[in-house]
Amino acid sequence: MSAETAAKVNGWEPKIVAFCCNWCSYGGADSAGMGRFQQPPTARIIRVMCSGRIDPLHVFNAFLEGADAVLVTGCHIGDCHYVNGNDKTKIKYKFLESVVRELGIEKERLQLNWISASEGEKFANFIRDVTEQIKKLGPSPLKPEGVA
Amino acid sequence: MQKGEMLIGWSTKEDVRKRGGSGGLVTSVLAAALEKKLVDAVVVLRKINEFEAVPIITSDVNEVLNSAGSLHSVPSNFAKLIADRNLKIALPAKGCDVRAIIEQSKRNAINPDNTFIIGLNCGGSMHPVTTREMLDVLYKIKPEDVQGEEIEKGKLIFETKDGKEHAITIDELEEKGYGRRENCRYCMLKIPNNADLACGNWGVTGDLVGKATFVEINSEKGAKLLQNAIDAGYVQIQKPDEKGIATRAKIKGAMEGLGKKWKEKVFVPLDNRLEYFRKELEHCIDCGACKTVCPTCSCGDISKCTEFHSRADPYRMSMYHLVRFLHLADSCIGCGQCSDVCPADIQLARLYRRFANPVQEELKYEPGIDLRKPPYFEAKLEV
Amino acid sequence: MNVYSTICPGCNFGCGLYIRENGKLELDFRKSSPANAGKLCRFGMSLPRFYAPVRSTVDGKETTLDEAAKEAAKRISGGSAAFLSFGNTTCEELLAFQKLAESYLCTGANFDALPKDTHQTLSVGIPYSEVETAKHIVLFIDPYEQYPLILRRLLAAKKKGAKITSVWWKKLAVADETVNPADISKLQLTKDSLVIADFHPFSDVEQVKNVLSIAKNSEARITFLKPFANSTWAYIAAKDAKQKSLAQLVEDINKGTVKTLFCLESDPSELIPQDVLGKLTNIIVQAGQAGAITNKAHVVVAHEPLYKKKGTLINNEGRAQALGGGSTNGLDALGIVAGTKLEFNSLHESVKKSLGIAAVDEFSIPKYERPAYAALQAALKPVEAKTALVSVYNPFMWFNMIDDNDFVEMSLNTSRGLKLLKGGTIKIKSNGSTIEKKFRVAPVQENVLLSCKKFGIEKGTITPVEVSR
Amino acid sequence: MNDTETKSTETKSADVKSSDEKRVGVFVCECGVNIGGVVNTKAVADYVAALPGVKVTSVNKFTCSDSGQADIQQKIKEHNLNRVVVAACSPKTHEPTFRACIEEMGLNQYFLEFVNIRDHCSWIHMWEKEKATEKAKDLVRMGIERSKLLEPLEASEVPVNDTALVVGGGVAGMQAALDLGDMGFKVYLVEKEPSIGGRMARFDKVFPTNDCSICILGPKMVEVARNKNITIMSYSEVKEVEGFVGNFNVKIEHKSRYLDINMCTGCAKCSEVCPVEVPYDFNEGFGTRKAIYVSFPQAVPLRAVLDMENCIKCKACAKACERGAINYEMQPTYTDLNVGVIIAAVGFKTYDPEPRHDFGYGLYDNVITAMEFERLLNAAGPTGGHIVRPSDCKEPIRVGFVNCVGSRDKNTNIYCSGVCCMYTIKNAQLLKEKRPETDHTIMYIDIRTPFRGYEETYNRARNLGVKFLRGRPVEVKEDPTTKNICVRVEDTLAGEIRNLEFDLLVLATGVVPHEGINQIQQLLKLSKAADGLLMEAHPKLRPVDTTIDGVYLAGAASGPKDIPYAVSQGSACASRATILLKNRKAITEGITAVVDPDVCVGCGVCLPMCPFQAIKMDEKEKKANVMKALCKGCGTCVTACPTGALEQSHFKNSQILAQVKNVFKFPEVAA
Repeated sequence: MSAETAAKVNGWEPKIVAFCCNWCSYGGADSAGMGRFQQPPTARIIRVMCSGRIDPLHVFNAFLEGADAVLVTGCHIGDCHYVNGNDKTKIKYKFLESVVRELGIEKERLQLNWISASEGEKFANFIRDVTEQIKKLGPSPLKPEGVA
Repeated sequence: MQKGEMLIGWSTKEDVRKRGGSGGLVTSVLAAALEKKLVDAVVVLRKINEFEAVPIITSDVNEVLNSAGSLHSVPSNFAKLIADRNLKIALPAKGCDVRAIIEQSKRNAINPDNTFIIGLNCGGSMHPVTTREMLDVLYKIKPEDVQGEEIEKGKLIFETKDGKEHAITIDELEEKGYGRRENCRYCMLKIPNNADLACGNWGVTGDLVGKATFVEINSEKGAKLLQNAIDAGYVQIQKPDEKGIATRAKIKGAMEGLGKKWKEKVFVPLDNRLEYFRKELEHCIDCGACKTVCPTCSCGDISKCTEFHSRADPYRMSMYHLVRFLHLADSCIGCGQCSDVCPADIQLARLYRRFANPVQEELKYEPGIDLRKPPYFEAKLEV
Repeated sequence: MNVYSTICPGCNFGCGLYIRENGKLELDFRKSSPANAGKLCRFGMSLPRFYAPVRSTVDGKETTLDEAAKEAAKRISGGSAAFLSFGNTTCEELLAFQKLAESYLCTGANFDALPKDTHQTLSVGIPYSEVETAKHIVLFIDPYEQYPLILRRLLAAKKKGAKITSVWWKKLAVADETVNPADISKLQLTKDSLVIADFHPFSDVEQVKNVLSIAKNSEARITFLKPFANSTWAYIAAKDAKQKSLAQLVEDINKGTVKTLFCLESDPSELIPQDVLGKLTNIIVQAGQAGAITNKAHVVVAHEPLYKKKGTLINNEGRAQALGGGSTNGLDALGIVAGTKLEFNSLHESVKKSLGIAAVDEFSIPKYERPAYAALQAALKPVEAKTALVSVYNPFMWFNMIDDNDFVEMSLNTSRGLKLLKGGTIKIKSNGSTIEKKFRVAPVQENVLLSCKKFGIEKGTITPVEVSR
Repeated sequence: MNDTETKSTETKSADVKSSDEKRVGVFVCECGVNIGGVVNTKAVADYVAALPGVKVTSVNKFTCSDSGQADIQQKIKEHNLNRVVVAACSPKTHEPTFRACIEEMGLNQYFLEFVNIRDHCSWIHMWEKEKATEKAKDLVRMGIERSKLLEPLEASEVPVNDTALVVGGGVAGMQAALDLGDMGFKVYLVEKEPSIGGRMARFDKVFPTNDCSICILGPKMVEVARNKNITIMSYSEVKEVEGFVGNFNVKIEHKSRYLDINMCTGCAKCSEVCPVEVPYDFNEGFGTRKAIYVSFPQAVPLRAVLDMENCIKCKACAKACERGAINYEMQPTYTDLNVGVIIAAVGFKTYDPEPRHDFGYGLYDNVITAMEFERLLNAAGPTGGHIVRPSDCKEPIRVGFVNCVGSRDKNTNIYCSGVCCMYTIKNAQLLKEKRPETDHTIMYIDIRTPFRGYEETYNRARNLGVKFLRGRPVEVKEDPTTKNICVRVEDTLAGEIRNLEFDLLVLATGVVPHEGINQIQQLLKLSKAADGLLMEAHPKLRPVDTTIDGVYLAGAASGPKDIPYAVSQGSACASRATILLKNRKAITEGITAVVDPDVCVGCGVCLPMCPFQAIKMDEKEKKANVMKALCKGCGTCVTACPTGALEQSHFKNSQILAQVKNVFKFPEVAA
C-alpha cells in the first residue's frame, strides 16, 4: 500500500515501537497514565534499563518487523542513573540517525526524546505528535506483507 | 634519518633490481628486515602469473627476494591475513591495506608496535577477470603473452613477450567499463602517509626513472626499517631533487582531483534511496563473503550482523545488511574487497560508501588514518 | 603456511578458490578463476567446515591408508561388489576407479532411462559466457539456492537486455516472468532461448525428457547444471562403461546380488534409503573428509582431501581445471585395491587425450561434440495432493551439512488459510511422520511449501503433505 | 474466589512435560475498574490462551491482593508453570511483590514478566475501549514471548573485609576516620603532607563564629592520633588500587622523611641548626622555614621532615639530633593494604590567580590572595598577626576585597565556590575589629549567606562599617610611586563608575580541584565532571556514594564545601561505609553484562563504554571480562559490542527482540 492510499484509508493506525529506559522515560509513561493524559493507542513500549542499552540493531529490527516509527527515549542529559549512559545514547543516536537518513527512511520515523519520570504530559504529547506525523506519512515502506 | 624526511633509494642486489619495479627498494627493505631479525616474518605475494598471486606470510628471505614486482591485477588486502597472528611482521601495503591495518589495530587485532608497514603509492588496482577481458577486447592481445605492465602518464601499458608495448589511456578504458576497480577510481589516498614508509615511483627523476623508489618516512618505525636496510647493505639512498618532490606532489594532486570527479560521478543523489538499496540487495544469497573479506571487521564467524539475521525472516531488507551498513558507515575504508567477492555482483562498496561518505564527513571521522581515533560507533565521550 | 589453489567440491560449477592451512583451514578468494572470478556461494564459504578430517578405519578401528586399502581389496574380491562415484574427485582417480569397477559402476544419474543420444547434452553444459550473451533464458532451477554462481551470469545477461523466464514455484527476483511448473505448455521458446535446468540423482526423468523436448522443439540451446564436482567427467568417462542406475543398485542390494558397496568420494546415505544400506555386508568408503557415510562404513580409506590432491577436474562448461595440491595417495590406494601400481602421469595423459588437449588450461574450454538428439515423449504425472512440499536440492542437502534453512516458504494466503501465527510454526505430515517447522512468507504458489533443507519426510523432489497450525 | 476467571488450555492427555518446555501462566489484572473498565480483560485472556506455550490464563479483580497472589501460586502448582506473566500496573511499583510471590513457589524471581496494561493502556486510552483491548493483547503477547526466553538469575554476594581506607587527612577525612574508628573498625588514614589537618589547619579564624581554627582542629587531630583503631600514614600516597567492593588491594607509598619517624620527637633542634632557608609553603610563601622542619607547631604526627630538594647535606642536623634519627640515604617504603571500603576525602586547593594575573596579582606587590591574608592575620603567621602590605611592610588603611576570583567566571570556573563571600566578610571584619581605623570595601557580584549564622555575620560586618560595593573591578592598576592599587569599578547599584584607591587588594580566590585529584580519580576509577571535580553517584540522593561500590566521597573534592558540610560528609561516608563493614558482605546486581568468551574477539570496544570500569581485558586470552561485583547492569557495553559476545542478563538481545517481533501480528482473518 502506498503512503498516499494509506493516508486515505480511514482509521489506519500506525504502530510505534518506543524504547524506554527504566528510570526516566518508562516512568514518564507511567506518569502519563497516572495523570490520565490520553494518547492514541499506537505506541508499544519496550523497557530497557538504560537508553544506552538501546541497540541500533533493535531499531532496525523494529523497522523490518513493520514499525511505522521507532522512538528512542531516556533520561535528560545529566540525569542518567548510570552516570552517562544517555550521553552515549546521544552520540550513538546521532550516528544511527545519519545511517537511517541515508537509507531513505523519513526522519519522522525515528525520533529521540529525553523524558523524565515526572513528565507524563510530555510523554503523551510526544506520542500524539509522532502519531500525527506518521499518519501523514502512511505505513512504513519496510513493513512486510500482511503484517499489522 | 627521521620522520618527514624524503629520500630516493634502490636495491643493491642486481637481480632484485631487475625483477622488481622501481629499483626493488621495497623488496630489499623487507628482506633486510627479515634477515636482521627486525621482524619474524613478512607478507609477500607469491606470483603465479601476471594476473594472479597469492599473499603469504613467510620467514624465508629467498621467498621475499623472489617475490618482487608490482601487480596491478591482484587486488588483495593483507590486513586480515596478519590479524591475530601475534607476529613481528613487515609488509608492503597499498593505501587501503594500511587503512585496514590501522582499523584492525584499533580493534586490538593487530599490534601496531609489531607491525612495520611499507606503504605503496597506489593509483588503483584492477580485477584480474576484467583485465583479461580488457586485453582480449580492447588491447587485442592474449593475456598469456603479457610479460609486464606499467601505469605511466595516465596510460595503462602492457608489454608483450615480443617486446612490444601496448598503451591505452585509463580514461578511455574506464569509459568502456574496464580499467581500475570502481572504488579505486574514487579513492583519495594515493600516497599512504598513514604507513611507516610511503614508497613509489612518483618523484623519481632523470636517469633514475624506473630504477629507483621515492620514499617518505612517516614514522620512527619507518626510519628504523629503512636504516636497517641501509645498514644491512641491501639499499642505497640519496636525496631527491626539488623537482622530484614537486612532481610527486603534482601527481598526487592530479590523482586526487580525478578521484573527486569519479566520486561525484558514481555517487549521484538518488530520489528513492530505500528502494534503491532494496533493489540492489535483492539478489543477495547470504554467503557472508563480504563480511569475511571485510578488512575492517574484526569479528569472528559470530557477530551481530549474522546472529540476528535469519533466512526465515520475511523482511524487505535483511538485518545482516542493515547492521553492516551501520558498522561500515563509520568504518568503511572503501577498499572494494566486498564488491570483488560478491557472487551476485552486488556493488557493495558503492552501497557502503553511500553511507560512509556523508556520515564520515558529517562526523569528521576518517577511518584508517589516525590510530588514536577510536571507531566512531564506540561512542567515546569527550571528557 | 600452505596455500592450495583448488576447486570447490560443492557442485559442478567449478569455482576456484584458495585453501590456506594455518592451524585451521581458511579460505581465500581466487579472483583470477575464470568460472567464478573468485566469488563463492554460501556452501563455498563453509568449506572449512566441509573438510572435516577423516581417518582410515577397518570395522571402526583406526589403521593406515595402506592397510585399509588392502582390506578393501579383500572385501571386494567376493564378486558381489558394486562401485559408486558421482564425481567429487579428480579425473585421474575416476579413470582408475572405473577400470576397477569393470562390471558394476554407478554414477548416480539415471542415464538408463534417458535415450543415449541425450547423454552428451546431459553430461557437458555450455560455457557460462554464452549465458551472459543469451537473449532469452528459461530457468528450471532456483539460482539463488541451488547454483548461486550462475546468478551473476544471468544478471549480466539481463543487463544486456535478456529476458528471463523462470519455471518455478516461487517468484524469483531475477526473473521477468514466472511460469507455474504445472503450466509448462504455456512456455514460449525460440531458437534464441537458452534453457537452464539441472540433472541429478533425484531428477524426475519424465521432467528431464520434458525439458529436453521443449528445447528440441524450439531449437533452443539447453544446459544442465549438476550437483557434484567433476560429475561431468564421471559421466563422460562412464559413457562406455557398463553403467547402472541408482534404482538398479537399490534393487540389486535388495535382491542380495550386491553385498559390498565401494564408494569413492561419494555419500549414498542421501540417496539410498537407510534400510537398504543396512542390508550391505560391507560398505567401503574412500574419501578425503568425514561425512555421514564415513561413520557408517565398515572400511574407510582416508586419502587426502580434494584441495590437497593433484589432478584435473572438468566443470559443467567442460573446462579442464588443475588442482593445486601434490598428493596422489588416493590413486595409490586405488592401486592397492586394484592390485596394480597406478601412475598419475599416464592417467593424466589419458585424460588429456580423451579431451583432445595438450595441456590443462583453465582459460580455454576444449571442444565437445554435442550430437543432436531425437524427439522425446514425456509422461508427466500431475501431483495429486492439496499441498506439496517441494525440496530444492542444494549443496548443503547433498552433503547433509547443517545450514540455516530450517524453515519452509509459503504464500501469505496459504499461511492465512491455516491461521498460522506470525513467528509461529507449521506442522507438516507425510509418510506417517509429523514435523513442526518455522515458516517464511514469500511469493510462493498457493499450497506449495518450498524447502531448501532436508527434513527427513520427503521423497524425491515433490512430496505430498498434510499441513496444519 | 468469585472474582477469578480461569481458563486452562491444556489437553490433559497429550501433555508431555519436558524439563525445558516453557509453561506460561498469564494473570490479567482488572485493577478494580482501572483496567477492567476500559480493557476487555476476558478477551485479552482468551486471545493469549491460544498462544503457544500458554498453559493457563486467569483474570483477577486485584492480582496484587492476597487472593490474587494465592491464585498465581495455586496455578503454578497445578499447571507446573515455569514462567509467569502478570498483566497489571507498573513494574516500578509491583514487580517486587510478584517476584516474591513466585519465588515462594520455588520459581526463580526472574521468571516473572510484568506487563503494564494500566498506566500504559487503560488509563491513557479511556475512550477507545476496543483499541485499548487490542493494544493490551499486543502488550501481553510481547510479554509472553519475552517470558519464554527469560533465564534464571541470582544476585550474588561478595565478602567485605571490615577495614577502611581514608584518603586525605583534612577535616572531612579525619571525621570519617574518627567515626569509623569509634565504631570499632580498623582505619588507615593516608595523608600526603607531613601532617594531617588539611586546609583548615592554615585558616586563622573560621566563620561564622570566628573561632580560632587550629584551636578547634588541633584537639581533633590529637584525637585521631590517639584512636587505637586509626593508623595515620602521613607523608604517604596511594599508588595502586586493585579489586572491588569489599576487597580492594591498595599499595601505599611512604615518602622518605630522611629521618626515622619512630626516633624523631619533633623537638625541632634540627631546624634550629639548619642553615638553609626556603619560603614557607604553610604560610603561603610568606616567611621562611628550614630545609629540615616540623610543618607547623600543632602537626600530627609531630615529626620533622627533611626537604631533600633544598638540603645541602651539611649534616648539621644529623649532629644536632640527639637520637640520631636522621638518615640521608632513606628510601621510600611501601605498605600493601587490603581494605573493604575506601573513602576519598582528597580536598581542594584555592584558585591560583598568578598565571592569568587576575586583578594584577603577580604584577603588583599589594594584590594578595585571601589565603595569604589569612596567614598574615594568624598570630602564628609570618607577621605575628599583623596585616602588612608586601611592598613596604606598612599596615594598610584602605583595603579592597574582590570576590569571585576563579569562581562564577566562564573564563575560569563557572561554579560558585560557596565559601568566599563568608570568608571575605570574616576577614574584613577581623581586621576592622583589630584596627578600627581601617577602611574596607568588598566588591562582589552577589553576597551569598545561606546557612545558620551567615547572614548575621554579614549584618555585623555592615554594622562595623565594612562597605559593600556591587560590582566587579574592570581595571586594576598600581600607582608606581606609592604602590597603591587603583581600581576602576562600576557600582551597579548606584549605576556609576567609581575610581577607588587601596593600600591593599585582597582576592577571594575560589575552591578548585588540586592536581592530585586526577591520580586518585584514575586509581579509584571515579568519574570526573566537566568542572574537574569528582562525581557523586547521584547529586541529590546519593551525595557521598560514587559509581564504584565501596568507594565514598567526602569534602571539597566533589565540590566546594564549608567546614560543617565537609564534616557532615565525613560522618555520612562513615555511616554509608558501615553498612558494608558491619554486614561484612555486599550484594551485587543480578542483572549484569555477561561475556561469551567463545564469541568475544577482544576488540576492546566495550571497555570505554563502562562508567564503572567493570570490564577488563584479559590480554593473554584476548577476551573481555566483566567483573560482576562492579557491573551495575546498564547494558551500554552490550550495545557497543560488535560481535554480540556481550549480553545483558534479563535484557538479552533475543529477549528484547522477542518483544519487538511481537508488537506485530498477522491480523486475524474473519472466519
